[in-house]
Amino acid sequence: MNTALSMTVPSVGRRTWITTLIFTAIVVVLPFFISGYQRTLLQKGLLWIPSVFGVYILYSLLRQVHFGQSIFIGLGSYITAFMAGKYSVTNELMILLPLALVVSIVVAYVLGIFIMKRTGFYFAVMGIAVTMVFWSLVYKARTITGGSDGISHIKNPSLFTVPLSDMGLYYFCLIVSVGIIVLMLRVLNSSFSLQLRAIAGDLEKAESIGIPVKRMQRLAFTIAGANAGITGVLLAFSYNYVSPSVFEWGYGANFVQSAIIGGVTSFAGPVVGAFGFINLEFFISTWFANLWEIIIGLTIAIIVVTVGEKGVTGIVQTLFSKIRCK
Amino acid sequence: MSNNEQKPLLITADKLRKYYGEVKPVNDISLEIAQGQVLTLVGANGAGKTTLLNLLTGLIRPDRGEIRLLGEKITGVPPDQRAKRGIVKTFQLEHVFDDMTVFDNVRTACFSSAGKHYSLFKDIEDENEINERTGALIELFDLTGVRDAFVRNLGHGYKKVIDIAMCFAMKPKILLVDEPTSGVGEEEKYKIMDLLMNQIEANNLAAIIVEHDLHLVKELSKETIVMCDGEFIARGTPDHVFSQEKVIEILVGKGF
Amino acid sequence: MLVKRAGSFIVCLTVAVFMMGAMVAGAADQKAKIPTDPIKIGFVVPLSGVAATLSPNAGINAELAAEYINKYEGGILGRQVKPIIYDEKNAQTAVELFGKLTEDDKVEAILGCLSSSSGLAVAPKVEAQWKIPTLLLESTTMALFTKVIPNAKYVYRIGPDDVMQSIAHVTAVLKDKPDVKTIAIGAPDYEWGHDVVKRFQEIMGKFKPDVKFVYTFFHPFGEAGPNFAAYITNVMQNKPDVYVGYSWGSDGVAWHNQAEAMGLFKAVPLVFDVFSGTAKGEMAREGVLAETRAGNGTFPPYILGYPNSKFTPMIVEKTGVLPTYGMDIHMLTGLLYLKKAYEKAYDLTGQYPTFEMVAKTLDGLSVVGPDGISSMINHQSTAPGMAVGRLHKEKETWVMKDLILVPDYLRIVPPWMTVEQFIDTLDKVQK
Amino acid sequence: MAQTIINVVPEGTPPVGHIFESQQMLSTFLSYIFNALPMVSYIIMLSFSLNFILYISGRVSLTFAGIYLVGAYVTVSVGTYFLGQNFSLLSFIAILLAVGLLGAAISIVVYATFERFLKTDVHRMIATSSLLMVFSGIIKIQWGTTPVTYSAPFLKMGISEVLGNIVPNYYFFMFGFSLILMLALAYFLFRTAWGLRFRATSLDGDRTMAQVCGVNQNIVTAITFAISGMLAAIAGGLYAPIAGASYGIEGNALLLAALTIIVGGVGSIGGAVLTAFIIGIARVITAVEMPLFELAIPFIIASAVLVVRPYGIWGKEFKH
Repeated sequence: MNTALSMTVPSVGRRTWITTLIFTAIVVVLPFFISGYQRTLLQKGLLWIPSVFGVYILYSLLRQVHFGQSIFIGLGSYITAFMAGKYSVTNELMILLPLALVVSIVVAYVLGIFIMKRTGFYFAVMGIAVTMVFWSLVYKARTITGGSDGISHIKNPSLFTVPLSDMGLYYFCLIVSVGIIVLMLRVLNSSFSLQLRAIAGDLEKAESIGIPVKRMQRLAFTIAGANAGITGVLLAFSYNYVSPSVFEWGYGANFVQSAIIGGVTSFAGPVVGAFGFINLEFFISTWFANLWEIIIGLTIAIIVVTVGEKGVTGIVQTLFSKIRCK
Repeated sequence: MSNNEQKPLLITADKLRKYYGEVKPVNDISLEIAQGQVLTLVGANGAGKTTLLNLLTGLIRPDRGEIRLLGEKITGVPPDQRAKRGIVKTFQLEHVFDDMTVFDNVRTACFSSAGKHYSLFKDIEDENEINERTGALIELFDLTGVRDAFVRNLGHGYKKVIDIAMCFAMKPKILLVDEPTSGVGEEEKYKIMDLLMNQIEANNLAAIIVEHDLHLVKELSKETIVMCDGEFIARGTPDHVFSQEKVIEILVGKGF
Repeated sequence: MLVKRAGSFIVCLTVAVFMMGAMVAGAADQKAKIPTDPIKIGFVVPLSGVAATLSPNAGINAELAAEYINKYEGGILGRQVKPIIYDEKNAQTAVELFGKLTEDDKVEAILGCLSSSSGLAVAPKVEAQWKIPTLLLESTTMALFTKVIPNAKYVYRIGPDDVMQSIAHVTAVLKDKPDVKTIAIGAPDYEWGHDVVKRFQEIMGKFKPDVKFVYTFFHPFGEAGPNFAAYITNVMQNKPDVYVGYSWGSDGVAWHNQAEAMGLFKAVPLVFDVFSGTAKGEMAREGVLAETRAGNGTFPPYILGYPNSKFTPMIVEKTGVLPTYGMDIHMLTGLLYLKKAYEKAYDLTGQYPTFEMVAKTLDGLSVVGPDGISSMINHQSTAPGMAVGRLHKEKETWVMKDLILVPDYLRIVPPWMTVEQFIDTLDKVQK
Repeated sequence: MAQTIINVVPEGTPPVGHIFESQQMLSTFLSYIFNALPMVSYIIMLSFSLNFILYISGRVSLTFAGIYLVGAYVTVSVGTYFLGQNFSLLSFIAILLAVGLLGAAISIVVYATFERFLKTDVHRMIATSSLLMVFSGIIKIQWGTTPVTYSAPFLKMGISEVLGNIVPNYYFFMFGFSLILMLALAYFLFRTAWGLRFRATSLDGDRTMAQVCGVNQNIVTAITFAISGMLAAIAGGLYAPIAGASYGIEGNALLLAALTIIVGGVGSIGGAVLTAFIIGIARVITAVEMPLFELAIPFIIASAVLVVRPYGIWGKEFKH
């Protein structure tokens, strides 16, 4: 079989749900055994999962590289910063999350209309271009956004008017990400995903068997954007600070890199990728900071050349199956 | 033409025109097809056959003219909508979803025909109705043996059959078949054609079949249209049409 | 008037110093034992990312600063300094690294953060959560202490503040060109750039209200491969008496090249460059008025006091270049502050100082850093070595001639005044 | 001191005549063009470096940005080492050509050892962009993170005055150099037998057909990559005296080149040149008149073009 080009998404079976359950159990228990900053890292990983899943959907189903996740993370973060920081309107998660969701859905839909006009290289570059437009406007509109200094002193969030402690926020993030993992697993196993794969496989044929190609592409883009919007809100609350750098395309590229490292032929890919990338980033900056670019760059390049989209999870799976055969 | 009066008109095209600069692949063509009417379309390469089919399916927009389906104007309707309303086309070169199994290929079409594009949260395995229908189609088209194989690993003939099966999954009213036998071996050719014609007859479909093999054409249809430079130049029973000198000149060349 | 005020300020300082001396004498009897293991100090410095262009060799220089303290100053309280150096990648990583430094590595103070966003993200968390003495290097403008953490306890900042430097700049410009009528001014387009330009204009207005700012611009900050021709053309068209420029880093190199090629240095009567040097003095131009800041490659290492005479050769030997503006030099200043704070706190209490104690003692300290004497006032270190002079190339190094030193009392906001009040007093200086 | 274009007309100036006014406008307009020249020429070369591979072999390869980075740094180092603060035109051109050869070599080596194992466009895009990080890391280890510069050619070439505008001669040199390279490339593609072979394998032609007709695909691809690498390295070398070489310049180069393809279309030399002018001049005008949009303007132009003409202003649709 021609493995390098195979990007078939496996179906969600019982094993996937059990794995999800085990993962959830681990992240629920883990904070009791680790220090505060490790919990912050864990929380960041959890929060990245929705965004990486957004990239994952576009990559594994539509085969498009989506560098623009930072737009929606930025939107979510800045909405939070304005509402809970600069203008202190509210720090209620139950207001801010839906608000960010609505804003990112609307923006994603509108952007999707024209970004989705082209595919492949052009789609990727357009993602970057639109991201940079947002970045430069946010950066330059100093009086509103605080310019390069960003917005600090974002209040801690409250849930149903109950203020959340750090631990409380961690568990809220946990619930949100696990919820999104479950939701995304369902999406990936629905007829929607089947038809997206058909679109990626052969656009003309898909159209000729009655699949509304444009609308479904836009919907996929919107789902990705909505996921990132949620990430944005919770990241802003986790660090109590936002700066325009969340809008930079390099930041959005991190999610693509995560997806590649994790692998897009397995559902565990985004989760492994998010945690893998964050830990790699963190430990490289503590151990051999000077080699940061070389290590990350070579890792990804080698993964792409050797196993294609399968990533770390693909390598692990192959190893397991080999062991089992023996 | 007597057929048309007995059965209701399915599709009418009125003065369709599509120019690409100097090239005029479709030049003011009018066409009427009734339910259950099977037409074959012949013509030299570049006569505009594929362009005509693409105009009917909506992949290309006409410069002028209009198309009606059951009396309803569908000129500006996008191809996916037309497919749902019953105008379905098979492709000249194989167009199938390489990275999916045969079953998934057909299932995709079944989902689409059922209009389930946006059911985001329902597991595909739980959609019993559609899975049953897919299974039935797979059996109908004799694909049971390769049900779970990846399409990319299958041969030419299989891909053609899968393509046709997907079209039938759409519950078509009219089938536009673009050279179903191109690139397929002699033996498979007849098998595919038989399958296709049986299904068309069984469902009482209208069809336009573009075909190069004149022997096949004679066997297949009661009515043939010859196309040249974007115009219809002859129409009638195959025997009648192919006896015309003009037609022979175009199809076979002046040398003979 | 102001001289009188400044005089009383100095008297207060002296009295305070004497009182502290008395306290030290009283507490000198029963003292706790000092641990002998090395004292860990965390460094969070940019080694990759955009900020890295502004501070080369930050990692090596952090090590060298620690080495200097160990070798020539006898460590902190006799303990050897062991630097733990991490890469400040972005604001989020900086927060995580501060967490690791305090929770895992158990450092006793942290120095670092070059970019404003890291500083702004980290400072509130230090105050609320980690409560560890923190010296931010360069990072952020005064907004940090006025808006973000108004009641700072643990966070200090080493680096020039916009009021001090603007007063020095205005004074220098007026001294060099008393009849100035028109000024063009340019800075990189980020918060600090906007702040300094605003301050300069404000203070110039106080000193000389009839000066007109004919052209003010902000060029993209840290953009790779910048093209400033449009700005330079506009500056020259407006024919200012003085051009004041704040471009630095890679922007600075490009700006100076392009301005020289287009003849700006010849066309404008006086050019005042705040950042006149990089590692090899690529930005320096003959005859241009420049600020010393720290090191900068613009004055020889022997000018300002003894730490510099030893520290600079150490850096040159290891990296081949002079220490650049800001971080490189301020890391040593920061360590000197910490050394003094630890020792003073120990002297005062007799106990091995807690973080709170160290943080408290830091305020009001004065040290002789590699760039001269600086004092910590209101959590902000005074801009040391704030002198302005004309650049002149002597053999291979650039030196400054005709130094204009602005006295401290003229440029340091006394603790009892707000910035606005202080600026209001400035117009009286002229009279 | 130069005559000026005059933004602020002093009070009491007599009303200007009609002819003078139009001359003044012409002069302002020219100043926009002149100030945009360095950016224009560097966009032309970089974008075509990317465009050429995309057009001829249908591959997306972002390695050119890394080669641009190497080109800039090597030119600075070699220039400083051999020429110091002296400058002679011929030796500078020799350095540029040498750097171009180096770029070509790097490009071929990277293609042969790495890029040819990549199978889809998406793979190529991701793998080559992560390769950029490796380039940048290596540069950081060798040259550090502070900007380095070799400005002698830029400073020593002097200035010209055109209609009251001061223009460094180096701008003309840089633009001329890039234009000559593009013309040579166009001549090669459209007037020589080898160019015909290239066009035959390009997106315009038919690769299978070309192979049947005896075009050696390997040689064509190797030369394509060599030319692309050469253009990128020379672009770096030409721009380094103006802006210096600094850590991180490859990102900007990559973005501008990619945007130019979106606006200008695949495989269009004329499109690349015109787009470079549009983007360069738009940057210059917004820098002075509307700073809010200065950074965003290239991206806004690209987005707008994509909405109106999905295949670029001068581009046509290619099926990969």
